[in-house]
Amino acid sequence: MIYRVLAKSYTRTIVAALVALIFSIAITSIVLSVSGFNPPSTFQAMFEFGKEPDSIVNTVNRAATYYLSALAVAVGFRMNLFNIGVDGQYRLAAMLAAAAGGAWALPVVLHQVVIVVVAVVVGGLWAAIAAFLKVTRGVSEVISTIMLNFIASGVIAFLLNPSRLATKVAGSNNIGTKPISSSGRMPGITYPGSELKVYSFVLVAALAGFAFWFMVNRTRFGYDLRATGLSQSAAVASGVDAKRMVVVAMCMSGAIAGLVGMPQLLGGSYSYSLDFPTGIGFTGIGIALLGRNSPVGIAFASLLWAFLDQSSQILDFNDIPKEIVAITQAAVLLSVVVVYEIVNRVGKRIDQRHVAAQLGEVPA
Amino acid sequence: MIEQEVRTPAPDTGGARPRGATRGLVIGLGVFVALILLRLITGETDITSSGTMGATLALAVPIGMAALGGLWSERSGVVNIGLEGMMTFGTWGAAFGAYFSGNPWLGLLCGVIGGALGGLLHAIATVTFGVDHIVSGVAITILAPGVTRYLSDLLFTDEQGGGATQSPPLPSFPTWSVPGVGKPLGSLENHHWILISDLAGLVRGVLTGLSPITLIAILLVPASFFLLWRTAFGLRLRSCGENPIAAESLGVKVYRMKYAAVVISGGLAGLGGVFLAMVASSNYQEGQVNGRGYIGLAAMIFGNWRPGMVAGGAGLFGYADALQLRGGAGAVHAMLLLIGIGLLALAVWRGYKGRYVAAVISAVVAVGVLLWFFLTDELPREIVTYSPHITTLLVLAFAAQRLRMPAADGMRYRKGEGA
Amino acid sequence: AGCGGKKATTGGGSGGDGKKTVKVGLAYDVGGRGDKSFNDAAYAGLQKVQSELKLDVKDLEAKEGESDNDKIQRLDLLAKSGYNPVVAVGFVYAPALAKVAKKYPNTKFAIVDDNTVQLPNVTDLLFAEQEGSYLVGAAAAKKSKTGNIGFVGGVQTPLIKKFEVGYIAGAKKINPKIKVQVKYISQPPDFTGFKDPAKGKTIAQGMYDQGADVVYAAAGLSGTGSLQAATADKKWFIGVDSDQYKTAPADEQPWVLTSMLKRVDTAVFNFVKSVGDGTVQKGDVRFSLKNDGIDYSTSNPAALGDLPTTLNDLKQQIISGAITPPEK
Amino acid sequence: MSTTESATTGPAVELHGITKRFPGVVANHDIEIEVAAGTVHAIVGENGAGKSTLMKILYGMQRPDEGTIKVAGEEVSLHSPADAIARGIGMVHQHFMLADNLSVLENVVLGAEKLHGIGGKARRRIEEISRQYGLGVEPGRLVEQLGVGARQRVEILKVLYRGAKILILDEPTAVLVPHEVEELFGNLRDLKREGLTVIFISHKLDEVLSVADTITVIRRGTTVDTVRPGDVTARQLAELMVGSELPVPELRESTVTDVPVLTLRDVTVRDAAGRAIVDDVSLTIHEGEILGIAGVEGNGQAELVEAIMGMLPVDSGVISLGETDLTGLATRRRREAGIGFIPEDRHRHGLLLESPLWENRILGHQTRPPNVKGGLIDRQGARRDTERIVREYDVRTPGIDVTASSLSGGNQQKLIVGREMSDAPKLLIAAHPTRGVDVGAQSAIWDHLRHARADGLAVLLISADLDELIGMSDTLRVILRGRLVGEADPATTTPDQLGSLMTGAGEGSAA
Ligand SMILES: Nc1ncnc2c1ncn2[C@@H]1O[C@H](COP(=O)(O)OP(=O)(O)OP(=O)(O)O)[C@@H](O)[C@H]1O
Ligand SMILES: Nc1ncnc2c1ncn2[C@@H]1O[C@H](COP(=O)(O)OP(=O)(O)OP(=O)(O)O)[C@@H](O)[C@H]1O
Ligand SMILES: [Mg+2]
Ligand SMILES: [Mg+2]
Repeated sequence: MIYRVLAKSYTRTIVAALVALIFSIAITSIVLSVSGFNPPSTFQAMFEFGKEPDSIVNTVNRAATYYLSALAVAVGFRMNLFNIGVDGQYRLAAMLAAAAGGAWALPVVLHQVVIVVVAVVVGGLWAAIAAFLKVTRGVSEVISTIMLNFIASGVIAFLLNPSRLATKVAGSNNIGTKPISSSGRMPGITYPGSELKVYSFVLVAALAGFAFWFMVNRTRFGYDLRATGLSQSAAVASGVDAKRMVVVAMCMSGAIAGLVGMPQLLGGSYSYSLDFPTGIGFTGIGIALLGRNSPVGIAFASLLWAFLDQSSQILDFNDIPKEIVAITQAAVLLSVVVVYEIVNRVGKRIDQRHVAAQLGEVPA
Repeated sequence: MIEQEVRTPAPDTGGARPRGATRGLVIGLGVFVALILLRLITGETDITSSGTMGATLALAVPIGMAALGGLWSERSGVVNIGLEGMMTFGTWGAAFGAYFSGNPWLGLLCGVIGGALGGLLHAIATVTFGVDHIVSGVAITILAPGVTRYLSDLLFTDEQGGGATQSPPLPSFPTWSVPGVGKPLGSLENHHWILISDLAGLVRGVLTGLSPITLIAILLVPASFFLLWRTAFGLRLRSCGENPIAAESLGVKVYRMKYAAVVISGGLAGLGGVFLAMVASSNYQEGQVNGRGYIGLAAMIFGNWRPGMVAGGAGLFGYADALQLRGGAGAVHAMLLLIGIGLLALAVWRGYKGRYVAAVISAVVAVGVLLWFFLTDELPREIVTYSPHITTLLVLAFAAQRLRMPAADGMRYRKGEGA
Repeated sequence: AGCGGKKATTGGGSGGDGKKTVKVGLAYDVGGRGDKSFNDAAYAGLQKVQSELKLDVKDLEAKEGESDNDKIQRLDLLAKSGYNPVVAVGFVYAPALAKVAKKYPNTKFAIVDDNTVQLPNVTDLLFAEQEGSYLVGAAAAKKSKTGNIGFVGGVQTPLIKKFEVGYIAGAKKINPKIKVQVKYISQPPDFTGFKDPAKGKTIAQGMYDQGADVVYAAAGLSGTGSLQAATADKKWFIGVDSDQYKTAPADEQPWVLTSMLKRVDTAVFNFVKSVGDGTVQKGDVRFSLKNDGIDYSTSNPAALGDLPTTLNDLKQQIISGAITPPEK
Repeated sequence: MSTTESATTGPAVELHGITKRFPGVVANHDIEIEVAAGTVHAIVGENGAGKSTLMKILYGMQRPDEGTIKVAGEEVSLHSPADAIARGIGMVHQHFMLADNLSVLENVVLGAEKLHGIGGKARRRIEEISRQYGLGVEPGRLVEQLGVGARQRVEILKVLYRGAKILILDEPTAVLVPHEVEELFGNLRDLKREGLTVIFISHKLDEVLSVADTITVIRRGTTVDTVRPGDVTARQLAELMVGSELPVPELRESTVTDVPVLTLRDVTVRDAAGRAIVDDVSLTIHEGEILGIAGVEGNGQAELVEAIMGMLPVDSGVISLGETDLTGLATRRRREAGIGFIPEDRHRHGLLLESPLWENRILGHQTRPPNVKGGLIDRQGARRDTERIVREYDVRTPGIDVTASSLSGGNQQKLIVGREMSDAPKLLIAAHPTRGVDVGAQSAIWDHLRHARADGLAVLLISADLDELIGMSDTLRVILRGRLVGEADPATTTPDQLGSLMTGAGEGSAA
């Protein structure tokens, strides 16, 4: 019974996620009540607003970006490699990809492919710096990737200059790369009832999720990756080259990070300018943790996160600080790791007891 | 910090090393002499001016408090990358306490409590529930800006000068200078005499215009050393970071020690936050911490988990930042010379030690850096802004392998499940 | 809580016009209320709208690093909920406004610091910051005894560059040999330079140490740090956007020489008023010395002394076109 | 049941009806022991019988589910080691409980700072105790610089420093060389004379018989008998422990050929400080040969194995498998060349505890069928082969989808043995293949080794169990401080002779 429920790791994940969700809604309600707001009507307003067509489009678009970011983080997390540098990687990648896309006019498809490839390569190379430092110099990737985030800002600032890769937009105080011509853009998908378009890069994100799943669960490399995450010492003894794993996983993570800016770049802004979104890499960390580093879990987590971000917009109109959802998000995140830890421990104990019982080894 | 088992050469543990304090002093002196020489060669007087030294101190305090916080936590075996978030709680707490009471000291108290609460959360997650330390730290760093913005929106928007992203102006601490130091040293400094003026700059910069928080922060360094290395409490705490199972077997309450360490860690980070909100500026600002918690962690690693060295690390980053903010591209450009010569020396040393490949690599990089120095007059401003971060990376790349973190740092430890 | 605590309808309101009550919406740039300069000026305009025109207002804050979608959402919500007119503060709203304004042709929009959106229902509120900066540059040069002055920029964007260029030109007009130290706190896309008083302070301190005796900070909230440095060193400080003499603590006030006023408040108020009057102007509305949209403050006469004589003279020359301060 | 010799004092410790359950295991069940004051009381039992658990309960590290504990006649409730220490109980653990990066002084005073502080006074007290018992401990040294024997003495000093009246020693001799054991026993007798009570756990029955006053035997978590050393022989004691006839490791006829499989030429491995941990080792193992390596733990066996597996870089020398030079190859290439590996620490190096059995089947064999097809994992193939291993190696499990962590240690070990015997290895490295495994599993594993040997497998056997080594090896080599110092003929050598070789007492060759 309970054993059956907790036997499978995905059911454990679901149980943990549900408990955590309930817990964080409770926390949110308490915070709302203490601040003098009415929780049910707050949630109701969010829900009503969140299900409008425009909101749905925005939620999906947002979620696609989050999804890619979380996938990038998850590749590393799967082997206990902490790539905190997705943020810098995607920004630098998007900037250079935008510059490349704006500089050359290429035939349709080829144009998009070139832009995406540039992004992937740049993201991977930027991450490779951290991998290199870790493998050869023993520098913790946590610190090095954080520093590389800052340094990426410097590099972007250096390049995003009218005398280098940027152009000044006439009449505006913005600067950005030369807009990508229409051959390089990805047309959006119409959603009934909304004038907004769903980014077609959403499909690429889904594809990336599938590829991630396939890679982790079906390939030899994925097996090595998971083994390293579960027990580095056992993996090394089994013939996994730990240094090579670090380099490959880090570069792969960076390459996926390179995709993070693409939905926005190819489907919305067509240029990298001063107002290109930042901070998605950090959101990705939270979402990866929430989704337990699995592609399906991350999909749900990014939709939830995006939904909260989106639907909270209405709260300002009700004079409720919309940052309340940041509390919900953090609560869900912290509680999901804690609850998962507990569920897992209980599950394991039940497992052991079950095995012993089946084998009749437990003396009265 | 979390070092995966990628095999890197183990730290040298030879017994005949100078003791930490002496070693720190020697290094400090060496650096200072190098800076003096650099000033003479390049003529960039700002390299050792009192202004730079004062700014170094001001910029080093928050980093140093984060680093010291990290040290406390990691000495007990809990990795704390949530320092950034705890500092954020500190900045907000300071604003809350100081603004609503009108008393800066209550701001100090609330800021420290704010950070300590962040620490408590981290302790609950990692110690009681066995959550991975990095995971919990990241979660707290995500939590902090959300909570503080929510609270600001509730409490500060209707106050004059406040908003969702900032507090109204806060009452400030009095500042204090060692009497009789400012004037005479100032004139000495302006002569730009070798050593004397440099020393005058250093002393004057460090001894004038001090806020109480700066003083507290400075005192916390020896205090931490004393508490951790000279008291029974400290021994117990450190034993949890080295071998919690052994500690447990000797009756040490490991959970309690870890809780204490992580809460103190948060409190120290919170103090760094108080400094940012109330001394470095005069109000709470969203995003004020701006990565200083992470740089603090780097300073802690650089300082090999020892308070004196950690303070030195914070000083180094503070100095890099002061130089780039004040002197800008010119002074930082001068630093290239120092780096180049340093690398050249390293190359010679490695050659002498018979590590020829490493020597050649160092030599090539050194020549590159020196060429860069001689062929340019300035570094790109955009890059100079990030020189503290680049310094961090470089320093770690050259120092990380010689460092020794607490043996059980980052380990999940569960009571009664030991060997 | 939002401004004034007025209840507003949640989504689903019918598009824009036809309503009797006029409600004014305003969306801030990053930094938001309390930045003591640009956004605060917009807020001041809004407050005036509320108190003098007795209109309902709603102001919404932006989030650091948000995407265009968030901005679209914000403007869309305002328009959809019947706010008309809607003011977008800052050039970052341009792409978002282009989309939203098209969707709500009956809602009047205004955007500050941008004229890339050319639609019949969009008014572009533009400022000649270089003119005001020119004047305070001249003031700095006149006031300086050392022949050395400083400029602290918040973030190195083209907009802030305009302040720098105008300032230097004004200073050189008075003293061609003057030395101007220029420093920016952060580089785009890192916008923290507008809200890092600690760095504003360190940089200004560095400038004073290097011999400057007047520093002009076009750095949003970071300027408050620069003013602290000025007070500590007993040197001069020049504020930006709002009159910083008025928001400074009493002990710092004497060191605020003047402020370059960018009357976003006037712009916002006039725009709202014109919508009410039906005299709304589409396209570019330029604010400059000529129409008092740009000015310098004289709230610290003790510090200014006889400077206004010179400054007013220059001002007349600029208005008459005899002098054209450079923009870049 | 006679338990005391001095009728004047009551028992120092009484354990009644102690029961302790772990998930899936009952570690202790209705334990009854009385330990007389001023005696050395030995507790013996198989691996996993529950000895350590019982001692941890007595030391307050674990709480019994049922039962009572009396110390000096008074019923106590021990919530933590601190409680036990307060009652005068001290424990030296099976695995060292020392912080490497702290000094000896710090390790000793930790938790007992109230006694003499942490400064000069404590230092003097330590030097005093060290002198008194001839322990030769220097308080200022870092523990990581100490050898195994010295660490053991620090552990004992730790307990004495706290003024313990009741000492628990959990397998203190496992890592000691014989003369160190003798010294330790001398110390124990001194302690006893001063009225201290010693509870002593060991697998080495001759030691037990020589030093103990009373012996309690534990089997499968419960006390089966308490005897006096004069009344039993080692063999009888052993059979009490296992409850049946002992399985005997032995090889029948020789299958050794002259085809070399593994050849090591002058292999040297150095640690970071440049010391040779494996020093100039040369050896050859032929088809059908089991080569046993005897040595006290920590003399380079583990490093030798890691060097052969490619997990540790070799400083100089050549390792080859048949004609293939392995020296520069990665671990994976070496495994592919035909090396099977039963690691010493199965949890660290042999298993993914959180993964199902069939995924563990793939570990170390990620590149070979039936686990993979091309670059992809062949789930069906791996599952089918796991079923085979479970069947052929009698792994007791409800299925191949349970996680490895839910199996008992012995069954985990059988899974590993089965896995490493798959894919037709040419060479098997077996490090402590029967450690922590029950008697039945033990003989099964030996059978498998014998069969494989008959089929031409070459085996490098490393074990701390001298009977196993002597019984299962065709050739015996002795390792001491990283060097192969001697050779013994398993047909004629006795554990005693081997033991003295291992300690360097009789360097050279023994008959
Ligand atoms: N913390 C624990 N959790 C689960 N099971 C445990 C734990 N500790 C011990 N066990 C189980 O309890 C049983 C007794 O273990 P214990 O360590 O007491 O044996 P032992 O007699 O000391 O063996 P050895 O001779 O190998 O030291 C073993 O079967 C082991 O699996
Ligand atoms: N914390 C634990 N959780 C689950 N099972 C455990 C735990 N600790 C020990 N065990 C089980 O107990 C068995 C024996 O544990 P023990 O610590 O005595 O190691 P061992 O393999 O017997 O080594 P040694 O012979 O050196 O004592 C292990 O194989 C494992 O199955
Ligand atoms: Mg055991
Ligand atoms: Mg044991």
